[in-house]
Amino acid sequence: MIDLILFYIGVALVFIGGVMDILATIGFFKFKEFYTRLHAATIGSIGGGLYPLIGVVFIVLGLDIDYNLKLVFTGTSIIAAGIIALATPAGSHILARGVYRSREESPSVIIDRLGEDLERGEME
Amino acid sequence: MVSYETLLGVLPVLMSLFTIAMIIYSIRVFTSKTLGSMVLAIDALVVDLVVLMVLVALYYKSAFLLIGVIPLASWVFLLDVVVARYLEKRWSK
Amino acid sequence: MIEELLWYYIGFTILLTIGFSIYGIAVRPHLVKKMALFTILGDAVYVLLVYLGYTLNSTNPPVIPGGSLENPVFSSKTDIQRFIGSTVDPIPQVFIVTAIVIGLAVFLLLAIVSLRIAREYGTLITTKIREVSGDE
Amino acid sequence: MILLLSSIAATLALISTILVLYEKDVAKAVVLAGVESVFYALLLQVFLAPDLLIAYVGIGLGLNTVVLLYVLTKGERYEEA
Repeated sequence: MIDLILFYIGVALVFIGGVMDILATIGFFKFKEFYTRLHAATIGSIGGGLYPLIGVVFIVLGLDIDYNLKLVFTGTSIIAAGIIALATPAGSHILARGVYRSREESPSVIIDRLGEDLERGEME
Repeated sequence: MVSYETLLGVLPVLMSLFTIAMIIYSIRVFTSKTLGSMVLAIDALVVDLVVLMVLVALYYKSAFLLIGVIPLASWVFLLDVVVARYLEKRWSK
Repeated sequence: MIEELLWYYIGFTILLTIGFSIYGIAVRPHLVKKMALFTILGDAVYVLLVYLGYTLNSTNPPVIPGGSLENPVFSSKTDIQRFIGSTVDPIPQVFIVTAIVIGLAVFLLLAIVSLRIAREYGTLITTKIREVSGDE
Repeated sequence: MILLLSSIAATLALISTILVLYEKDVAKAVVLAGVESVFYALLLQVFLAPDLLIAYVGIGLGLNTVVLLYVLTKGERYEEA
């Protein structure tokens, strides 16, 4: 009984992750600028990567396969989920900083105080 | 214990969801104007492919196929750092 | 039927990738682009060889599943036959592990030569190098 | 099902190769070569070659992108026609 509940919780988590992934792709096409696309990238990486990997853990725990196989799938999924949850937001911030400082794209804001400071050479 | 055939009935639906997301992300990567938005779309694409690779390993029921998941997940961070350093070095020159 | 069509389609696509990358190495003037297309050519050749070793109803990687010396996995001849019938051909994979490492060595040699060229002439585009060096 | 997935991956790899060929910005071309390698990694996994996958992800993805972008900092970014 508990196996059946675990299995369907896992399937529901993976399904929700896939739906959020498709929503994130729609967001990538709706937003026209780099700095607003960062929001859609968060949905695509956390909602589309972290939730399904946790869901795979639940699916494997309820499934009728070998014990060692269960152990390997659980450990790899948890480690990959941890790497995604830690590394993807940090990578997005590093990328946004690099793109802003290199003037690859200018943000569509009214007053850009950080840009003025960078022009005067105060913040290095 | 839930049998393996139950999973085989559910798995095509899940894999098709992630495959559709992979196609649309790829179109976004191929049609992006600047380098920054292309790398941002590649991040989401590779995270999507990691989940797809775990599902393929679950379909084949083999633990050896999981070996590429963790390096691929950390390659995302490496690509971000390398591209950001490249852009900043160009500006300071 | 549909599986065989998809199977031939994959092979045709990989062959087309090899053709485009050879054309790009010959035509494009930038040295970094030549190197990127060279890596793509190597990757396509690896995938083509692995594709030739795959059979349509195989479900196992070529690894013997578990067992020990006292309790071997294969106790009879039919077990061995069933294992061979459900696995892929391991020989191309063994070759390509060596080929990947040799490709890495060739790629690093090309990168170092390109760095020397950039330091000597100040550019990475072959037509400009011909203008700078002076010999037509 | 699994063959449909691999044919889609092979098609996307072909499209990214053509885009590498006709791209004027060489930094974008280097990153697109990385995308092509990611699709080939998925194809290697579908074709049941895990020992190649670990060597390929380490060398073909990680090292190639880093070395190509390092070489690109010494020269021009844009390639005229």
